[in-house]
Amino acid sequence: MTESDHDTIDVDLAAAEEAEGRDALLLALDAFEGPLALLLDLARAKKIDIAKLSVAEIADQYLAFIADAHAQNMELASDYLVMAAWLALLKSRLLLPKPHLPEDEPDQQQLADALKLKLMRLELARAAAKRLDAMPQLNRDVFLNGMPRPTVLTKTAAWTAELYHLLGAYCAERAKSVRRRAYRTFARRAFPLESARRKLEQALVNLRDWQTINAVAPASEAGPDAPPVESYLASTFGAALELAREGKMDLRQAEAFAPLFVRARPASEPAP
Amino acid sequence: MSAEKEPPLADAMRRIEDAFRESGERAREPSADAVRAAEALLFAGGEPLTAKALAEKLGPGVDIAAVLMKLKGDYAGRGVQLIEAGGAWRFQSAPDLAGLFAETRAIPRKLPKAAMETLAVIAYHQPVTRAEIEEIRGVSLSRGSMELLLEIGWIRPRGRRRTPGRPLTFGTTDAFLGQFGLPSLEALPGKDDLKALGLLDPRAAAALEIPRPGAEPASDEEPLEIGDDNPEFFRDHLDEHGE
Amino acid sequence: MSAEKEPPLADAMRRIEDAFRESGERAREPSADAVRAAEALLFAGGEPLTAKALAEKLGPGVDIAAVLMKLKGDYAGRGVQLIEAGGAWRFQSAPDLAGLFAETRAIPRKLPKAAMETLAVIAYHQPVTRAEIEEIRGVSLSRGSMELLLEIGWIRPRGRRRTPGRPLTFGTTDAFLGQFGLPSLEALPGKDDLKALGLLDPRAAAALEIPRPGAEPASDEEPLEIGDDNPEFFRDHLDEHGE
Repeated sequence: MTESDHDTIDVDLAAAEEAEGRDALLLALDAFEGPLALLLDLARAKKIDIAKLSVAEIADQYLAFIADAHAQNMELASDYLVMAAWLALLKSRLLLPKPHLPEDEPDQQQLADALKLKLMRLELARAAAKRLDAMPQLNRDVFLNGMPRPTVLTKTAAWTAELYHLLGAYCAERAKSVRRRAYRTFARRAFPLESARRKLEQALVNLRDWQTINAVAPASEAGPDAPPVESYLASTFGAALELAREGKMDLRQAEAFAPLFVRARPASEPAP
Repeated sequence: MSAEKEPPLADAMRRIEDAFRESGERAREPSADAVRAAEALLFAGGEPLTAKALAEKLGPGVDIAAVLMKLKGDYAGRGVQLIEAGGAWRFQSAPDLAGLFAETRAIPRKLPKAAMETLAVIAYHQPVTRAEIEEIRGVSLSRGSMELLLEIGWIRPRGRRRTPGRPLTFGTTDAFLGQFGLPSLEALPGKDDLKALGLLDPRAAAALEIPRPGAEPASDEEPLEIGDDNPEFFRDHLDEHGE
Repeated sequence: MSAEKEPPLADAMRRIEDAFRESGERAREPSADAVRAAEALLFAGGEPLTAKALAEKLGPGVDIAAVLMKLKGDYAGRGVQLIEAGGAWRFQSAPDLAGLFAETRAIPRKLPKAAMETLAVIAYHQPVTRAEIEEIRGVSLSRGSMELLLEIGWIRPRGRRRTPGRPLTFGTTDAFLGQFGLPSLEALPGKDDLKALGLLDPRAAAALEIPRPGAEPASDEEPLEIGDDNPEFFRDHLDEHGE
């Protein structure tokens, strides 16, 4: 069922009932959910007071409606046919003298009354639905502020810490200091490169001829804190490379691992 | 004190309330500051607020009921009104001015008639089972109506009937109350209102008992347990009964 | 209202008002219906409305200026006011109530590890200078940790060491005690407690001196004088030592 079906029926039903009688009911087949609603609408259309409803009369109308629908080759839901059969049975019983019924079967009059009560309850539900729909509804009849001022949320940090973690952090820090003391690493001492360069620059004046670098390197000092012997040679070699780059010195080596010779670069000669 | 079975706290609260009422203190005009603040929050904020949420915003020592009553009175008859709906307070345009917005607002989808009737039955007869709704409406329920109402959030499963099969019972939500501007279920129009509006045949009314729905669990109803209200579950359950 | 610094537009409106008043007939009270309608439209319309747009909505024969002035007057001093901004009219919360629409939410955050270590050293070794903290921790302090701890208020400068340069000494605050649930500094666990808690292994414990911190000034510590604890000052001081 589509939205437009509902709309059509909502708007048209009452007027159509008044004007067209059965045609309106046929049209209504799509919209009605079931026979009870149809019964109620039949009663309304004929202005029958449902409190004084004659089941016989309403049954006649209902059966006529079903017959008409058949005549027009309309497909009827089984609910409609069950109701038709039930109404026919009820009407025939009501017309006949009171038969003797088994104890557990309800009396015809009781069934008719129950039907009336059902119709009244449905009537009530429909009245309530109408009343509800007529109430002022949000965004249909009443509206909220169209330009609300939103609340601005500012987040601040609430710093948290627990004592256990504080103590843990402290113990870890202190334990670290113990380890630092226990495994002290020694700083490896070396003959400073700056000193080697200074010494080499001083020696440069007397270095007209090639000399081995070992002869130029300063002698190692004595003492427990003195740098190791090889560091004098290494630093002097480093300083020699620097001076060579600056064009103040030449280096020469015949082959790999052969003795390394150094001399001051003669003023007239360009770099090799 | 010894004979009473009430929890001592509730008892103390009642005594304090009584004391206030007697001393006339609660009838005192609320402070202008509190009224202004509540007005700004409700009017400019645009969100419905519960009295409790408002009280929290306004701080202690504010008689929130008096503030709300004062504001409601101030706006009575104006183009904007203060109402309580579904447990929360809100400012809204006056209902009689709906026509002013006809052009600017998209017309909301109208609920199909069958769904509206189903909603009315649930609203008035809650807690009510699916079978009971069918009994009252005289037709087997098409699944669409219930699903639509659940989807909009106007109805909810609220418990189970203590009968064989333990069927789900349905009721309305706060969103339903908010939609129709009802402070509570007690405010649903009763028999007299329906009669007065010509919606109910007087004789039919006399013969019928219009139920007064309640939010409290019925005597034969088990409230749903937490975790029991998975929407998927209800969808499945509804399917079983569907055509 | 009149004493406030008003925008020029309000001034213009006042002139119009005065003109209305003088001309007698036009200063007539606007109809209640028009005022209600304007109020509802301005409230729920969803956008600020120009006087012209309002006039179109309210239909001919409505003195829109009179309606707006009446509404503006009705709301003067309330928690919501009607204002004109950018040529259009709208309701907004009173400026003095802006605080109602601001909410600060504190998000719990764990103290960073470096700050926690610094805090622990300060707690146990107070009064302690920045240089001493670095010596104990064996690393140079990042400025962030000290600043954060000062900002949270868990540490404070408490004096100056009577040594060359008179460096600041730091200690913990009452807020620190509160955070960690300690009644006093004496309640900080000592060496045996730490060992019993399994936090300090026996070999480290044997090699370490765990101080028992106190709130009293140390013998070589000068308490800070009043006025000496300007936070800006400390911030600057910390900067000097920062990397």
